Amino acid sequence: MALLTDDLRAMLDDSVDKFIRDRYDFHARQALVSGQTGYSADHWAQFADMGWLGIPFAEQVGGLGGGIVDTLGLMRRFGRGLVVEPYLAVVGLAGQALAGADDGEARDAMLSALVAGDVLPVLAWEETASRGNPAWVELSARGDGGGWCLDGEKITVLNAPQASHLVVSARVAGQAGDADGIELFLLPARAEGVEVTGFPTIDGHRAGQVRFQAARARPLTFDGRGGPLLRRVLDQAGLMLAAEGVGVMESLLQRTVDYTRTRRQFGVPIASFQVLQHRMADMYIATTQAENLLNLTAARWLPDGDNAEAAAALKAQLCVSGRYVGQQAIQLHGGIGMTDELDVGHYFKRLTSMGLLFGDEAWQLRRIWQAHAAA
Amino acid sequence: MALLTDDLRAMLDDSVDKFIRDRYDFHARQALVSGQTGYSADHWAQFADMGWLGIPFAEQVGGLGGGIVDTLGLMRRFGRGLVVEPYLAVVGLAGQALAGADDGEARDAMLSALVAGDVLPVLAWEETASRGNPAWVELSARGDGGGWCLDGEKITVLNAPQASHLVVSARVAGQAGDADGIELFLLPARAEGVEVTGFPTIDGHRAGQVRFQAARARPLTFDGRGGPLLRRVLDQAGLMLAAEGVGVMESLLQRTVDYTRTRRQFGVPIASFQVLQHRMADMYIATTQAENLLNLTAARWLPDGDNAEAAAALKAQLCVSGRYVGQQAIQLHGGIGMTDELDVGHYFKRLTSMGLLFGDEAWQLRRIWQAHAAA
Amino acid sequence: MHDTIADAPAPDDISAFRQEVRDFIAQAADAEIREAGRKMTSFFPSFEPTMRWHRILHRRGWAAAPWPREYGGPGWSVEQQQIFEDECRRAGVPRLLPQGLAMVGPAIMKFGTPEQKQRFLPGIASGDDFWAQGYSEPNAGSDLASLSCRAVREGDHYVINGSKTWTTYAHHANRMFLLVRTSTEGKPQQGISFFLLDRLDLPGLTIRPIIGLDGFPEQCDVFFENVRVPLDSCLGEENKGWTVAKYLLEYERGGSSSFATHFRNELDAIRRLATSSGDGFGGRVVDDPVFQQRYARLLMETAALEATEVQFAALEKGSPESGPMSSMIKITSMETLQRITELAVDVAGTPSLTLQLQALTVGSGVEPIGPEEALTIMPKYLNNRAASIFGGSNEIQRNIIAKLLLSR
Amino acid sequence: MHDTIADAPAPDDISAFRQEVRDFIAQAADAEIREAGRKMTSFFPSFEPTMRWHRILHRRGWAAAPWPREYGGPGWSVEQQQIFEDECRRAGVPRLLPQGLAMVGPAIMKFGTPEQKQRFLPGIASGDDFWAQGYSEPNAGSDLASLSCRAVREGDHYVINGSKTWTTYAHHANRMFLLVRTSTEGKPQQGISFFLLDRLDLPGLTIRPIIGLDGFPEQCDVFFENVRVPLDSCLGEENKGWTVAKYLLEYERGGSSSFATHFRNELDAIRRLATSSGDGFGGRVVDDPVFQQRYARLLMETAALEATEVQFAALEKGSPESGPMSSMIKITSMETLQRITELAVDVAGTPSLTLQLQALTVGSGVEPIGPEEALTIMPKYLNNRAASIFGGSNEIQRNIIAKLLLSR
Repeated sequence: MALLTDDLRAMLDDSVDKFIRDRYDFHARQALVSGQTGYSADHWAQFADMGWLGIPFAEQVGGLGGGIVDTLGLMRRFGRGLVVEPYLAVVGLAGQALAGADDGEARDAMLSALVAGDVLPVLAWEETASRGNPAWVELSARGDGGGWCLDGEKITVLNAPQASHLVVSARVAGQAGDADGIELFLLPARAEGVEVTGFPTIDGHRAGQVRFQAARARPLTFDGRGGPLLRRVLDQAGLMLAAEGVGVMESLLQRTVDYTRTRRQFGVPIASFQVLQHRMADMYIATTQAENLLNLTAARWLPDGDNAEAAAALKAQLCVSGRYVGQQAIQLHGGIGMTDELDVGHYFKRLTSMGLLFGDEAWQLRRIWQAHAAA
Repeated sequence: MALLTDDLRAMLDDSVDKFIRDRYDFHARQALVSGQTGYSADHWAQFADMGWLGIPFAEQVGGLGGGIVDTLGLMRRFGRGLVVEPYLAVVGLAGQALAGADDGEARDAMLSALVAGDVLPVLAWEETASRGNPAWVELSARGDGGGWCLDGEKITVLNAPQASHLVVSARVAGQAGDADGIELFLLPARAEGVEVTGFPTIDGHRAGQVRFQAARARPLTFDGRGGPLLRRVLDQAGLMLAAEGVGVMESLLQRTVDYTRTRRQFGVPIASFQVLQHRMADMYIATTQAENLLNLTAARWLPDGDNAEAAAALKAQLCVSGRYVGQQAIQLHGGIGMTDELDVGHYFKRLTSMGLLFGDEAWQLRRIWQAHAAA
Repeated sequence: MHDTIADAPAPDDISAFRQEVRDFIAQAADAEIREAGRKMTSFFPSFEPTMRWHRILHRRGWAAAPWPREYGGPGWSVEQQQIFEDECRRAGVPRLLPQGLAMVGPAIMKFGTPEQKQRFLPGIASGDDFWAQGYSEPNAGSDLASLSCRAVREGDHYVINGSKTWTTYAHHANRMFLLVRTSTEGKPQQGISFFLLDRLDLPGLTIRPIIGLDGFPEQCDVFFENVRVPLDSCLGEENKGWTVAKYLLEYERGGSSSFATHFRNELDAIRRLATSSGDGFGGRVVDDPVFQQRYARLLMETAALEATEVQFAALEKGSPESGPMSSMIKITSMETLQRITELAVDVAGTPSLTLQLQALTVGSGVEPIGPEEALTIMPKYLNNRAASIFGGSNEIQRNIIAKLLLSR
Repeated sequence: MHDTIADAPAPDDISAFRQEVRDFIAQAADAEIREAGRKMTSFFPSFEPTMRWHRILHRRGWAAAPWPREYGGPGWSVEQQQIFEDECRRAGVPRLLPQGLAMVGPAIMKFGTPEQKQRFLPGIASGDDFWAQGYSEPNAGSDLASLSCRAVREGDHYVINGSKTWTTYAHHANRMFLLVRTSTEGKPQQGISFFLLDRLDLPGLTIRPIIGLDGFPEQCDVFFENVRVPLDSCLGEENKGWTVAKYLLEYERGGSSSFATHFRNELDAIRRLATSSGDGFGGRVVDDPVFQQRYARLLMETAALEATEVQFAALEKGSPESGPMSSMIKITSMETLQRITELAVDVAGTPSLTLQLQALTVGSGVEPIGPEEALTIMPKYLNNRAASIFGGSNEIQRNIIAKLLLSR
């Protein structure tokens, strides 16, 4: 359910459209991708100025007081523009984790700075053996009188090399796999005992492996509330990812339709071949299925409730639709789709990433079954 | 591996071709299907006269001394003709079980009569909870001094209503699921304590449920050799079924190609639509995959060895190819393919049956994995 | 999101309404009617008990649920209609046959003369009449524009020659609507008229049931040999029947019915069967992760379908999305349905191969062989092969989508 | 079944031969050559170490395994060639680049003049020359007959204008074979000539590497601007290049190589990775029945592919089945390969998203981030999207099959 007014959302969407149009053509995007930092600090400051960083946060921290559903218009447009700024990681993942934190002081301080564009916290939750399971936490937090120490490793931490802070899921009790005994912790990304191995990812984003050795951190949650919060945050992030994915898919569909209309083979536009027409019809169907399911899921989203089955279905649909649309966009573009020079391949690679992030198709289907069988 | 000479096999194949051509047009077949017995005793006598019933049996029982691979030419042609005579059940299932029996006397007597066309033994192995697993035997055999008594139930016993004898897998020791403790037994189909509930099947064949209550039966195997024999027999039957399936698929492909060449829509033959052309190309591929795998599997078949992985792969391919070719044949024929009047629907239904008999696709894939992981 | 609900009543009224519907069905639907619901194996339930149920509902005023009050509808809100449909499904009563209520009825409301409305609508609403649909021809399946069944004016009559096929339950019908060629000039779509026949016992009219893959007659061939019908048989103008047919096709394709709800019921039934089915190793099929994945995938497809149905219902009439989305609903719903029936067959295993014409016949009193839940599985699988053929094949639907995509 | 083995040696000789091959590879293939094999992520291994391995094999007389002895082949039986290939795969050395050995080499043997054979074949066999293949053009991908790169006679030279694309490793090549239009009369296939260029450092000839989805340059654009080449550049007759190209296409499409063996190796690697990968619940992916089903399905597809390869190899030349079956091999092998790479990505999970250009570069000495086995998984997935595009797209292959089916 959206919390902001229709007018405000429309205004936000327009401002994002304008930004993409004016500042984010493919070449500008590729310059960011191959640059040192992998994103533009100027852009980020602009995001703050436009209020985008504050969409789903309370007014008391400078936010617009919206919910996660209110970010979907922006995310969809970010998908169309293949935006590489760490919005999903900072606002969607770490930001939402912070917004749900028990430690009100840390929460408000961090979120105020986040909304102002002054900090870039990111979320470190995935581990080598966790696949999609946020409860598979081996990284441990030990209390030693005055504070807490983290030991362990996280992988595929989105935007870790660019982060100012890390929000980390850690086990304070029980064993890996237990739903209980997980809390979230906050620490600066350059704190002692933290080693970030950053790398680019295939989709032009950045991520990192992060090792913690006796790294001192501040608890954000208490009494085992970290685990449920983390699950909620990941479901929300899946919703944002789906919106971005729909933006990617509609771009690919449009580009493919346009390309097949102009590309000629055997003396005719290849769009005149029925097999390719049906392929594009199926791309339309796949895209529209994801879009409609996104809209319905968003409309029925419970800000504080259990969205597990709906979130899993949406993410599974994103995996299925994204794989089909991405692969067929390449196939219908032929060789040119295989090159770094054309945006099509980059859209495809972004969809490929999306398929794996926060649990792949098989993982989501498993969650659907579990939620369904439990109902 | 084939055991008969190429010349003899070619002669047999020719004789089957001639039989189908002269005696087995679609209307003749449908008359048998809707008749009382569901097959033709005259045909069966002819099968005996032509030596077909003896192909995979030793010369000492009147057979031709061939192996199961030598029946494949016949089975393929039976597929083309949609033959409903119980060749697979009698020669392939019960006959092969008898041929592997430890009780030489019963074996030779039954097989001599089988080859002469005087008895119709069939194999009862499947149970309610067994799915594809021949080791899931709950039906029990108890020895009581002079003999053995069977108690339990078998389902989907192919051609049970037409049978003169039943070859039955029964548990003499252990629990359902144990590979050991299974023997095969022989008894007349109308013996006391045997109740056959016969029915037609969707593919124009006949089958039955069989209940055994203190039914006296003669053991065919000893010392736990029944289980391994049964597995071998089912693998062989899968090979025969695949040959029949290839015959069905090539018929459907040919009919579909012919139909789309003559059927017109929007002023042109529907074969001119590229989407249908590709569909037929995929039908060709599916058919040819099954055909080639059948041939390679047959060439490498170990008459007395373990063919489990190869047999499972072939049956899985039959399931996959058969489903695709059958469904697309209906789709490309449109409404007319949905009618009882055209043979296409009957070929489709035969493929549908084949998909389920002796373990479905998921079952075969599980077996492939098991055999592969064990290797 | 657009709001799809008009005139929404208060929540209390809604739950009272639901209870009222539930109570009525509970007392009014007899065993044979429920049996007809249980034994549905295609889109068309058994004729006699279904029409009886239609007449029972009519007496309560509920047969023509989406119809305006002036034509005999109950005047329900969309939400009430949805509740009524939900409760019918829950109770397992057969869906009423659509040819009258959902097809020719709405067409008559839109294109009929006052005289035609008065003459035909009451019998449709009451279930006293049953209408057969005469669209397809032996040589014009998905290509309606090429139909050749023709009507020629001779004095105060038309004389019809030609034939129709895939005419559901024509052997039970007393009325028929059909497309006939009344002119060969202009484009093929022009020169088609939409006829209403008020009787079928006409000289020269022959009906021949067609046996389907499942062994039952459901469709029919209808042959016309110099069949004379009065000049007022046209619905709408002569030679403008294509307009009526297109209106109906849109109606049929998008449908107002919720496939998603239906599919969830079908999936529930599969889950129950999987719960009582052995996996061959002493376990249950329902616990097999491979089964669970296929099942969850179909739940996902159903969720996406529901979302598309909601979106489609919220579209403005004539919105540019309504064309491709209506074709999309036809494609995805029918392909998901086919996959659902495939899964059911795989769960049921070889017992689904048993041909049980008698046990499937409503009122036969014959017990099924094997598990009762498996009885309808194979007929559903077989019959639903037609789901991607009839009503404009899925190939045609993909052509439509592509055409719209490429013309943007 | 036809026997595919000619001149089969005795079993003892065979196992001695296998041992000889194994021993040689063990001592001759250095670490960097093996690294090039391990880090193959497309059909084309890293250029430098692969050519070095080519030259090492040549010194042993084994580089041109299927070639006749007169042109520098070892004179092996089919079985020996198979053993050699098996052992190379087992040892993980890179496959030799096919442009010379398997493409232009055989074409020169078949169509070349004695002078051309003598001039070109030794350098191909030895690995001293590397040939680029100039077929595709920006506006003629799968539609070779429409190519427009043209050569016009001017005195004792041809003058070439136009461009070629998807020219693998042209930036490493010193020679090139290409199709050029030498006449515009007759059908489009007529008027095409097959040229052999013995040097690429010609005025007006520019080579521009194309970065692929995986971030590496493998293909190139090649531009010709008034490039002058001698009149004896034609292989076969002028304007008859289509005959040569068709011969090569058949050669390439059917292939003599066994995809099935390659796929089994890829599947083995996936299984190893699944064995060391957690399933998120403390178990291993390899024990997940859903993984096992996908894997087994690919084993099945691979078995069917092997069967088709065997059948194809046994077909008589010019058999009516060889056309459709060669297209079928292209389609099924490439689609199975794509599914294999998909499964690998799913097993590897998010670590496969890491872009590791340096670690993938042979000889860089840079350690991979994350599990070593996952390093090549994503590049393979990305690069193999081209498997259904290049060499005649799978759509073209299905057109070919359908045409043959419908012409029977």
